[in-house]
Amino acid sequence: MSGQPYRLPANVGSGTTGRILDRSRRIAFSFDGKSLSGHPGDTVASALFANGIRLVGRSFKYHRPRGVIGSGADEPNALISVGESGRHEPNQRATQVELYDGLVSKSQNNWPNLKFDIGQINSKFSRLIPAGFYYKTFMWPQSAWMFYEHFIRNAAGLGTAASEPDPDTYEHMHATCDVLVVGGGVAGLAAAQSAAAAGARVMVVDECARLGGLADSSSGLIESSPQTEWVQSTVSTLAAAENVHLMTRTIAAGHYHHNWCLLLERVTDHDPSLAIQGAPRHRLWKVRANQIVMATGALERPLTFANNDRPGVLLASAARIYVNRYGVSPGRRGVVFTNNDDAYQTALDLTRAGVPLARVVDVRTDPRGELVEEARAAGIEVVTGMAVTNVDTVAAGAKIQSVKVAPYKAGSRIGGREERIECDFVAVSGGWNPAVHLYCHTSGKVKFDEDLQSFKPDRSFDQITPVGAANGTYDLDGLISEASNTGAAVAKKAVGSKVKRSKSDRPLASSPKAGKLEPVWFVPATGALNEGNKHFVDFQNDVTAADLELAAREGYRSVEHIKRYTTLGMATDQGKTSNINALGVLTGALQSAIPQIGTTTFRPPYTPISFGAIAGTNAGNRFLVVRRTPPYEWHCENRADFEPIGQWRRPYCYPKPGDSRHDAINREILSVRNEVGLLDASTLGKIELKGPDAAKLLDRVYTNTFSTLKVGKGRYGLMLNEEGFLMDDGVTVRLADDHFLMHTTSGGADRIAGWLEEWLQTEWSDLKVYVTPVTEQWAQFAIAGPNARNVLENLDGDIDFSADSFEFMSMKVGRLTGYPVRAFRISFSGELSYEIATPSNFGHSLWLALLEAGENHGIQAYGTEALHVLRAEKGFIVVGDESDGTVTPLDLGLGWAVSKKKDDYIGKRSLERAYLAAPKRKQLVGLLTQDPQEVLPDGAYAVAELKDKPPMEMIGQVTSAYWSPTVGRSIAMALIKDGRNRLGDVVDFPLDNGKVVKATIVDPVFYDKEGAKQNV
Amino acid sequence: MLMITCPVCGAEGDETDFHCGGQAHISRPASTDPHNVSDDAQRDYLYIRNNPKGLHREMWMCARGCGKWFHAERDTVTLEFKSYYGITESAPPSSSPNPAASKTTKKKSAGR
Amino acid sequence: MKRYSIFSLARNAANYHKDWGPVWRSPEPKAEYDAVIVGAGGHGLATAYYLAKNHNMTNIAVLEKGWLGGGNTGRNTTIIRSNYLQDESMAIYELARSLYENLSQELNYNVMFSPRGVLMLCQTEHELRAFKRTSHANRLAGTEARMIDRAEVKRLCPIINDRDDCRYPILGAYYQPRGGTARHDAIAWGYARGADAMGVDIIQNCEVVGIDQNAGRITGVRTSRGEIKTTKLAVVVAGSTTQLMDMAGVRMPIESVSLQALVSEPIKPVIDVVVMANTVHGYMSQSDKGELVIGGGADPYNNFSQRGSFPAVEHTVTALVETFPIISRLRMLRQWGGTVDMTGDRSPIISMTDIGGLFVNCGWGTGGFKAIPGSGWAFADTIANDRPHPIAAPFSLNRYMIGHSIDESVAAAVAH
Amino acid sequence: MSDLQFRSALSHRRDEDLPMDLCVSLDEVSDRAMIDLRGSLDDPKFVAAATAALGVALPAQPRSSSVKGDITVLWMSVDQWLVTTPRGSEQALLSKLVKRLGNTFSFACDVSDARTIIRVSGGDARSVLMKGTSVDLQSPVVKPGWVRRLLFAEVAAACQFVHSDPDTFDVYVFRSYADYVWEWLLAVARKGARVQLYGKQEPPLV
Repeated sequence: MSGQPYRLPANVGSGTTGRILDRSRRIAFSFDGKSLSGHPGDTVASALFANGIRLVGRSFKYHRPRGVIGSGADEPNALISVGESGRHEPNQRATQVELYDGLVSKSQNNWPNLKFDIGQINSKFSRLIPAGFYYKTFMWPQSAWMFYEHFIRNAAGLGTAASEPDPDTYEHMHATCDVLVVGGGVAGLAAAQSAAAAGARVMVVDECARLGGLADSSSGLIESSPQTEWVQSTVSTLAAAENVHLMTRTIAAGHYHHNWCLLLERVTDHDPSLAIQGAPRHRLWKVRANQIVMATGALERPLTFANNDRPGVLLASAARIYVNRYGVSPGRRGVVFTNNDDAYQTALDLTRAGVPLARVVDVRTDPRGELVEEARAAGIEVVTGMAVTNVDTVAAGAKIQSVKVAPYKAGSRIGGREERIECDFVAVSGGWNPAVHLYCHTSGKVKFDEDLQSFKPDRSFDQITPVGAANGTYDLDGLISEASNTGAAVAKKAVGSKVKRSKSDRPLASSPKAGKLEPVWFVPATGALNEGNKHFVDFQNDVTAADLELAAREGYRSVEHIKRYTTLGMATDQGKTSNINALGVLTGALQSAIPQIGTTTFRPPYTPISFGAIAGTNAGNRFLVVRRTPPYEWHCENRADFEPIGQWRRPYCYPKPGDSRHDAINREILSVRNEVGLLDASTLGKIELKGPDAAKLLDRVYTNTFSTLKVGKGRYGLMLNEEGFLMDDGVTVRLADDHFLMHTTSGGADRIAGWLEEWLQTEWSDLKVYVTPVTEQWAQFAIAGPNARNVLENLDGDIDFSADSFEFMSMKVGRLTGYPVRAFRISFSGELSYEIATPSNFGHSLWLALLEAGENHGIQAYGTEALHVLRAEKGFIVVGDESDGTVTPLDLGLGWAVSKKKDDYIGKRSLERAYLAAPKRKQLVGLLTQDPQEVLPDGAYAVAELKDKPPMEMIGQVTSAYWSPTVGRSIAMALIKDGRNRLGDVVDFPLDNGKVVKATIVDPVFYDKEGAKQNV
Repeated sequence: MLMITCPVCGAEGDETDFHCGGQAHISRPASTDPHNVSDDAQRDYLYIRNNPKGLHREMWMCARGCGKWFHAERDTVTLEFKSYYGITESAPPSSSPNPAASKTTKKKSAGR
Repeated sequence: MKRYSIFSLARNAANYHKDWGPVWRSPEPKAEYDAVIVGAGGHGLATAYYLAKNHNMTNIAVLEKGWLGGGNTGRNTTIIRSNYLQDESMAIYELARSLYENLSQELNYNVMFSPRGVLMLCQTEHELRAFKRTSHANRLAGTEARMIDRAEVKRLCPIINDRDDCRYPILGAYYQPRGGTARHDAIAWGYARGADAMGVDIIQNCEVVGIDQNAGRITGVRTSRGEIKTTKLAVVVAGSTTQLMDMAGVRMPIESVSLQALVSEPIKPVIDVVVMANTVHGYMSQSDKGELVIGGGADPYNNFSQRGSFPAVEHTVTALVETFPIISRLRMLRQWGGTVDMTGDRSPIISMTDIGGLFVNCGWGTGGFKAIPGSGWAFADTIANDRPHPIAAPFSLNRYMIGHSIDESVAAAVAH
Repeated sequence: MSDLQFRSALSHRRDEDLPMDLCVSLDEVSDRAMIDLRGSLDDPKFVAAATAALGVALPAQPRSSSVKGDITVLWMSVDQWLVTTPRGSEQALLSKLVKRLGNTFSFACDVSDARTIIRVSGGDARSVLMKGTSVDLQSPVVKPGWVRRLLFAEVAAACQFVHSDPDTFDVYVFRSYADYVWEWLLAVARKGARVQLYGKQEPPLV
């Protein structure tokens, strides 16, 4: 046992010492750089105990030395960081971290080291820093808060974040079950067994690596055998069943509305080597459960006495779990301090394992339960009507030397003779709190139970059924009966099973009869004053009984105020050990009973869950969907500089080697103006509408009229929302009398299709129109420039592209170099221009064919930025640039596209509202800067009158501004108040560098006003 | 997480499979009388909402199933769905509407 | 009111802090007040404070159904900024932000206003253009904020993912250096203490069950603790606005939805600034306690449950793991929901009504906390003078009639 | 047609070696053409015309499909079906449909290139797909012929259970999303990440 001085021999006493330990193997690990060893089965906490390490961390505020208190999820003190570099993870509960070979762990919140932490100085000044002290100070001088705060921030926090990105993966999993059993202890297994027998699909989850809960550390027999034997056989039966799924290392993190549960499965934390085979570190389960059985057990409460936070004070249940399960002794000599019978189990187990016990100190004057009698019979010294009042320590508070014990009477000061008992650990029990967290996440209400002196589910909430200790049922036979009946009943609810049950379908159990608990919320220290002795309630956040009393005294009387003022229950353990004790302390301070004080709301998750798991598979290159157009690989191969547009990635421009973005854009623009360019416009929204009322629908969704459009022709349309603001635009083509093809903006494709469906289904269900989005069916390319026709005519095909045959704003269907195409003669650049659509799987090939055909005509691919400049030169708007959701078509000078004849279209009535119909609104104009080289910044504002400094009245803003290589100067479009009446005026744009750009208001068409270029 | 069953196609799913379209039975004045819509009526149509604490009639769409819209009655406090009915059906009489909202608890489109 | 200072703290330490008295009284409601404010959240308490301080109205009461500061004031992610696009929004949020600057001194209660800087990332060309526009507008309105490039973003926030090859590379950010955070509970507590000291009755656990009016004017309220007469009634009850205004027969352009938020476990400082990433939908800052404070989206349906739900949280956390890769192994400690009132244009309502003496302040949606001082200031002035304060005027109910929406979502998908 | 260069959505990944440690097999099915068919089951003329043109009845039951010869008809909505047919035969079938449907209120639209089909096959196919969708693929209703539109990996998709032994699903995704979904499947389908939900299992430790 060398190196593990506190390891107990195997199978002492009742034969369970170190039950789960594989003593044949040793595991090496480190803590704060020190090499240590443990065994498979150990947690870091049990291994540290075995190695005699009691000081494991420093508290949040006072930096007091702290040791392990618990054995599971409720641990407030033993927070460590585990792993290195990208795998470094802070704030892990040592009680739940399973040991693996090479595990590196470190203590937290101390500097330079755990033993000589400089932060301990806070403890010396603790009187100056009671609850809420920061609200009262650090206010002078006014500018200094950031200075103080810097130090406060550095002192706060617990562990540190990783320095590198996380190399591990995560994933999600969905599941549906009839019955979800949360908790794999005796109650959970009994419920699962009867639910499965009734034919339900059952999932059982437990946060531990093993099932069985406290079966190995509780008294009582099932079918006359130790509980673990029944657990073993039940688990085997359930594992063999087709309709059962058992999960360990999985917490039920949250319960949400409609019985939707979030589970976190820790897949590789206990064995990181699994990741090499592709296992995710964590798997987040989203479970739809028809019924939930909550068998989450109970959490033991500590007792509130002076210096109850010293390393060596631990929960009574934890003490026996360390002995029974891990074969380690919590110390050399202990005292058990209790107000209930359960802690006697600890006294018995410790004594059986040969751990010396000085005394059981029981506040009750006449405890009479069966375990008490058993302990007395075993020769354990029990003192009654007494309490542990204080703890004496050495090693700067890190090691217990003795405790003080004195006669205790609730509500009065400690009097009488005080005794010192030498010991180095104290196992405490203040009773048990049902773990109702999950029950409360959604809407479950709890009620106060006088016997338990705690809250338990009030059962009025039918989505989750609590059983066993979680329901306040502790007697073993009653617990099994309740769980077993519940399992069958909820299975019946879920699957309507008709399986008959009899009483003999459940195992019979027996357990010692327990005596009554006596509530103890505060044990005063001896002497004249309690002051100066800290009685901790919330260990992790260093909230003492005095802090709670101070909050109450200052008028923070609502339990939520007290919680927020003192930070009670807001630490990483979310108050699992502190909530009820705090309410108990407040009964004195507020002079009211616990049920009247009430409890705070439990929030998900039950224990913290990793952000990585929440993100799941959607990380790195799978973070968000990327949509690719058919010639995507060509764009990549040709050095496209992509930009994200919605979910799409589109080429912004195609820089050649040595090109800047600016060079590339200018080259692309000029190639369109002078020769020919090719644009991948596949992202353009395409929606087909068919049916006898298709034209009628279009007349209602567009501001202009489509019923008059001739077959084979297209028309530009504007779509408003019901508030009258411009929402989308595009060219719609009539394919047949009852058949149209609508083009939308790239970003609007899905939205507009959904919008049309909504109107058709919810408002105009009498209209006969089918709407089919076909964006993805077609690759679509714009071929624009004086040579566009030549390029197309270079290719074999049956479409006549000549000016006479193929008019502007018309479309033809045919073949081009063999590919089936829809050709549209439309122009967004003002040049001679066609858009060619072909089924997407031919898109890449047609793209290549067009480039090849255009090679001798100087063809170049152009990107979205050239597209934007080209259209701006022509004064064409882009929805989202010139409009921003507050702009009407009239503001944009598009009144010609707004019908005055139609009775109704979407947005028509809203356009008549006073503010929208007002004169002198901001109107779209062009701007020419006085210095032609000066390009106005995007979004720059014009002012009514220049002043030395702000504020200045703003009269409008630049919506688009570019260097136009075509006209050889800067151009801009802007929305300016009453702009159309101000043509020729010069307006001022004060910039952030102090410069003022002067620009003349002009018509927004900068190039080829007559439209000669596109009509050739 | 809301669990929803589409009354049109029977698909069951959670709220990520459906789309909430907000309050149901809002009448669109322009659809019925385009020449005579007051500013008040247009404001009510665009902005005024029932927003009850309790039973609420809504439009939902089976976004990942059949793509159809339907009506639902849902409690906005417990979030329970109380009933589903067709998108062209008027509100079921079984449940009591929010009294303050009675003037707009009409079908979204008159004449259906 | 006992003044707070390091000296008073030291003096009280000597006696183990036994001499501190209550920060506010727990008065019984009087039969009549000059004005009654319903709702003791930040906005209601600030309104009371400024009514007393700026307008000398001290015979007033604030009625609260539960406990003061228990609604969205205590549930939000504490971000303070004023870099809004529309003139009207800029004005009220900048008034609020500037009042925050010395609120601790004014209230003699440390509200921990911490102007650590707010960064709004630009992750698409469109977003970049939109924020450039906002920056020009803010500068000319006198709000201090500026565009910064990726290198400066990285300098201000070293944990940010600044790779070129990620899904939405950072193109820059819009940076408001004097934006930041404050301690949310302290805002409510500080205003409550200040108002109480001037004689305002803050009456907790007092639910309004009816509103009385006569001839088109307010005459009083009925409460769970009896009838109270008043001629001025101000409703400031985010999450219950519709219900309260229904009592007066005023229908509101409001829908209540649940906004989701969460915090991580506390860690040592990793991020000094507030970062908002609107393209991917997430924002994050770190509290003085060390928790990463994260805002999620709102659930897309009416919801009064005040409970956490998961889809919005998942969406946000996924975005933030991408934006700040080192948080992957940190953990969500706690999530919750708050009921927020959303208006048709997502901007607030500070308004008189058709009923004489009835005032309403609501509809702050996801952005109410940052506005508290400005909202209280302008609303108090409106109540005291029976006419809209110039900053409140654009936020009147009448704007829905004439179509004068104040829509902040127009330029970019700006989350609050 | 034969000399036209056809490139399916995932053709650029065809030459890639799949990782050896996948627990399912993944393939692109690119030889199916598709027609989106709209019409009302309440209109006997439409039903008769569609049935005659397709040679198989339209599946009226939600989430079902019908097959005859080369033609499969997937239920998409109460008034919408996705007809799949071997590539090359779609124009003839479409013409037949259009002719038969005549002036009934209906719409048949060639959408052959709008989607691609990813075939996921193997004993773990259900659980691999359930990593990306909340639909319960282990429900007994998921039998051969079962079809459902769903959200998979945050992408709108349709899923058809083709046959069991081994379990084989066809996942229909819009073309532009195909590469993303493929990547996503590669990430969750590794053997080390296998999930066995329900069924006999190794008993956990006690």
